[in-house]
Amino acid sequence: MQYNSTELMTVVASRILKNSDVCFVGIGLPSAACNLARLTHAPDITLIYESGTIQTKPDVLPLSIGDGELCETALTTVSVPEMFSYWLQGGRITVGFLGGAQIDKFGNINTTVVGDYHKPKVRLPGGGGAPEIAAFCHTIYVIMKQSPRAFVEKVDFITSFGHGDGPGQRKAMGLNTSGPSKIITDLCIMETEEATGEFIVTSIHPGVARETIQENTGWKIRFAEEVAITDVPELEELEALRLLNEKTKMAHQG
Amino acid sequence: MQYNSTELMTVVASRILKNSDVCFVGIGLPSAACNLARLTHAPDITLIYESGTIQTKPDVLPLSIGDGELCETALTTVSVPEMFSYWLQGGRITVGFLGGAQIDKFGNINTTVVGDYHKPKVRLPGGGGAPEIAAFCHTIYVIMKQSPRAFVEKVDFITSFGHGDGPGQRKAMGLNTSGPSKIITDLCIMETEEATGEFIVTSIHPGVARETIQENTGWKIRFAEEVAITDVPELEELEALRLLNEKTKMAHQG
Amino acid sequence: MKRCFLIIDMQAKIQTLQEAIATHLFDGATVAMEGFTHLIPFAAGHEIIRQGFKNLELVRMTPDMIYDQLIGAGCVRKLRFSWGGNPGVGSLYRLREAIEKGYPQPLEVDEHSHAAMAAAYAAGASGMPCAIFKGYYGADLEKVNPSIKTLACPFTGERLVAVPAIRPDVTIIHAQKASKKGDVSLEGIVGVQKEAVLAAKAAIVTVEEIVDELQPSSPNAVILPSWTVSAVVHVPGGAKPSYAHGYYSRDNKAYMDWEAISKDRERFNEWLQELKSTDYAV
Amino acid sequence: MKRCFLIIDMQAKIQTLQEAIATHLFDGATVAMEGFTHLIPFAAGHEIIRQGFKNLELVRMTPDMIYDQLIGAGCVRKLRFSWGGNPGVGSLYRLREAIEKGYPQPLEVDEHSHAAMAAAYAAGASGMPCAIFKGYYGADLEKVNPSIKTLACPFTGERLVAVPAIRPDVTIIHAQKASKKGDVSLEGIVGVQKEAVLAAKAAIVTVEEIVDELQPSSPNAVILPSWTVSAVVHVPGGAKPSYAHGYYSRDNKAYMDWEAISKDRERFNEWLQELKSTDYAV
Repeated sequence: MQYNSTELMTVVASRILKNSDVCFVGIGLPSAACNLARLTHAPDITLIYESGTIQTKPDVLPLSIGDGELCETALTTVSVPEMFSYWLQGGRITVGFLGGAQIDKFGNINTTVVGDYHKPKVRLPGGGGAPEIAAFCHTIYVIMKQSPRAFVEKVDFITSFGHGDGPGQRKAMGLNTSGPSKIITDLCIMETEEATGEFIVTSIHPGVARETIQENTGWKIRFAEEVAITDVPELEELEALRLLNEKTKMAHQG
Repeated sequence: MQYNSTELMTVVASRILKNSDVCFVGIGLPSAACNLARLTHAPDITLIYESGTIQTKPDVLPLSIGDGELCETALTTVSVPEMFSYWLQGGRITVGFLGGAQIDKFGNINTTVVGDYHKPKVRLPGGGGAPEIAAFCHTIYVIMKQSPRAFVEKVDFITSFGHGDGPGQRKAMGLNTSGPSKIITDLCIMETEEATGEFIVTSIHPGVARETIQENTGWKIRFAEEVAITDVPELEELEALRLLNEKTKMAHQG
Repeated sequence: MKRCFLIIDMQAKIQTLQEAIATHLFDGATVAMEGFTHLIPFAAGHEIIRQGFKNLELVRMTPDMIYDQLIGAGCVRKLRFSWGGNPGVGSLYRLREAIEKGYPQPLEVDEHSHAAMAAAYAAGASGMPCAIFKGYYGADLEKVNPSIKTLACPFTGERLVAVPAIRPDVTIIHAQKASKKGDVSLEGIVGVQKEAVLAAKAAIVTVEEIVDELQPSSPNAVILPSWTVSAVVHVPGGAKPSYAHGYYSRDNKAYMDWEAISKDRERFNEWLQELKSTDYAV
Repeated sequence: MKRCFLIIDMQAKIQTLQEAIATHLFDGATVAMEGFTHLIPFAAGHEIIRQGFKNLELVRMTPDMIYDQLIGAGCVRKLRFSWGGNPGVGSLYRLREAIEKGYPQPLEVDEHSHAAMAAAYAAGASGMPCAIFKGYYGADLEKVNPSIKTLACPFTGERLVAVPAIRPDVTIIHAQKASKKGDVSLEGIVGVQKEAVLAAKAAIVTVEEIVDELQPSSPNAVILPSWTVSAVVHVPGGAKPSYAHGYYSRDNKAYMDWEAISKDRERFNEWLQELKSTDYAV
């Protein structure tokens, strides 16, 4: 069955989620991946959106982080201050998803500005929950389309901290969480190498050449000793995803 | 109509409450006084109990600060952390009531220990909400039976701060609230004298001699230049109070 | 503590939208209009534009379309915020043009994270001068914003972060219901609205419905008593194109359509002229 | 942050009261049993006495009859609290004898105000090392308790107060309902129970009813998801003689009768023998 690269990224991301995970879900691909996991192999996964909805089971994907569907299908909805204090800072969330305009090889992410902060070339939306999501979720998965403009040697601005410029920096700051541990792109999966804190390629999507990955990465990318070939999306996964996207599209046009 | 000294204290305390007051209500006489005010001249007075019940209208007086009656008749019930942060510390409460085992002429109150803190002769219940009630309510009224053991030159322990040992100390601490401004006893009403920060007698209950007040006060009590005679409880007030007490007694024995 | 003496006099008055905005807003005021995608007070924001207030310091976790409109209309001097985009759609171009090009006037930015903003509202509601929390580990925002400071836990030495409490001159929210007496109830995604109201010197609440008596579904429902609110205004549909749980859904199309209007100064100005020439319509 | 890795494994198991107490308590544990006059977990407290745990560090804002019983039974080494009395009645004589006379064993006291305790629970739930608030102005507690410290607001210089966060080894609460899956709902006077559970390494919840599905009366009802709770125990009447909103009322007479039992070592010991010789009864 044919699939496009967005579908592939979403399916790959959904597979790494466990039934016991408590996910802090962002809008867009993370939301699709989390809900796909819930509709396939992880029916009891707990999804939390920063608007305060806990254990939500939306039928369609929300356009925004606080759509009514999220609250109506949630076990409970708490205030935003409570969400960030008791739930996120309190260490209750196992998985956070992040994306951004730029990411570097240590998983530092920029969603704030391109150029100088005080005289930005492009003003991006800003961090929102990201600085503390990156700090307090037990682990972080990143979903981003790969390009040399996005995967850069050094981000213009560290909106959310990954591994700084090497291993051990998180611990030195008093953080016991793992930080970004996987990046899922349209070309491959990267994972943190423990010794260096750098992201290296551990799985290549079917039909993608190593050169293509390098061409779309702004730093000299390294490959793990054993690199897997990513499993292609299964029929059941694609059908569930497409149904979800279809329902979503209809709801949003409504 | 005959009345006893507890009834007199309760009626006198109820009269100083305004319809627009937001009261942080303690159990016992303050609770009786606040609800009597609500049932007589201040029907819209807002009563808040530290258990989290806001704008409550109990039919019987609660035995404890968190009885079901309080919640069932409240506009809303919030958590205890919210009560102390948003409502009390946030400066929303106009009147707080305090009582205690000891009070001195500057309105400092002891409800913690008699004797040394670390080797107490008598261990009292402790401060509960009092330290912050004394700090953040816009004004404080005290209701206590007068005796030389209770009205002392110096309290063994300052559970809640009044005026320290003279005027201006509250302001120096960064407090803009008035602190204890009236003491209602079974013998008289005392009010803070601005120049000295001391409590002086401003109204004497009918039939009470000045000597009796001095005999029941552990410091050399002073009288205002013009001392009023406290108005006796009116029939309507006494009837409302007795009905409330009667209903309460029946409910608590139930 | 100055505020406590203000608060004594707070008692909800039922007013028209025009009156409420005219009474409580002023040029240069710090204004928070909250709503975390839900219950966004659009009608009130439009009335601010119509009445032409200037140099406002706006505060909001997620400035979205309504703040883009206020900024584009030239009402805003400064923005304290944590995420400024059109959620699920893209950029807020009026916001970007103000920051990137100083059009229609330069926009000073006081930028935080969501965690910091939420804590700062709670601190404001609690009468605290600042919010203290854990955050910003290694994030550059701390380097560029002097209003983010660190301190040490006096027991463990652990690094903590402080930001100033939010204390708006005026907070504006939209809620589902108010009673005739002025008690307000909110339900669903309640965001930081309670905190924003309790942190403010004056609070305006627009509502879908004014009822004789609130009948909360639960003793622990989110209620703002009348003595925490300055003005209650009956504005059915006042949150459109956002939504009101139990009343109407989010108009996602309006958010998607905003992209093209916001992107183009001329189209925005047409939109602005039309807004100014009409009263609020539901 | 050690705790986050504990929390991953938290998932409510439905257990008997005996199992739940035996699994999670241990000698010397820091235990919080909360309930602000409402929903006090009496049955669980009695089971702790029956199982004979020793040297517990109890935490509670308002230690009342149940803590008097645990102290009198010799289970307790230390108490962190803010108000220790029989509310509306008088003294807790077992508590007083432990402090005043070291009987049946000395009781170390870590005393705070309600505001401090409430903030310390919220800090524990929030993963903070300490709670920071405004309080204790001129109060002597600050002089006698070294775990109360002051610090300055980094922006205004205003004096703030800090106390260590509460992080119980075990929190025990009583609630109205749980679902079979282990989600818990509380209603009415909710006190600091949510905070106490979220601050703890393990949490036991006794409930009036176990239902197929929770059907909260409001989207904003107070709910503790199953993955924040270690054990759910079906104990109808488990809060008696306190009350459970919607189930039964407070037995005020039992509180008044406790005065005479608590006052007299012999009568207390008779009460204790009887408790130990019976299973919990409703």
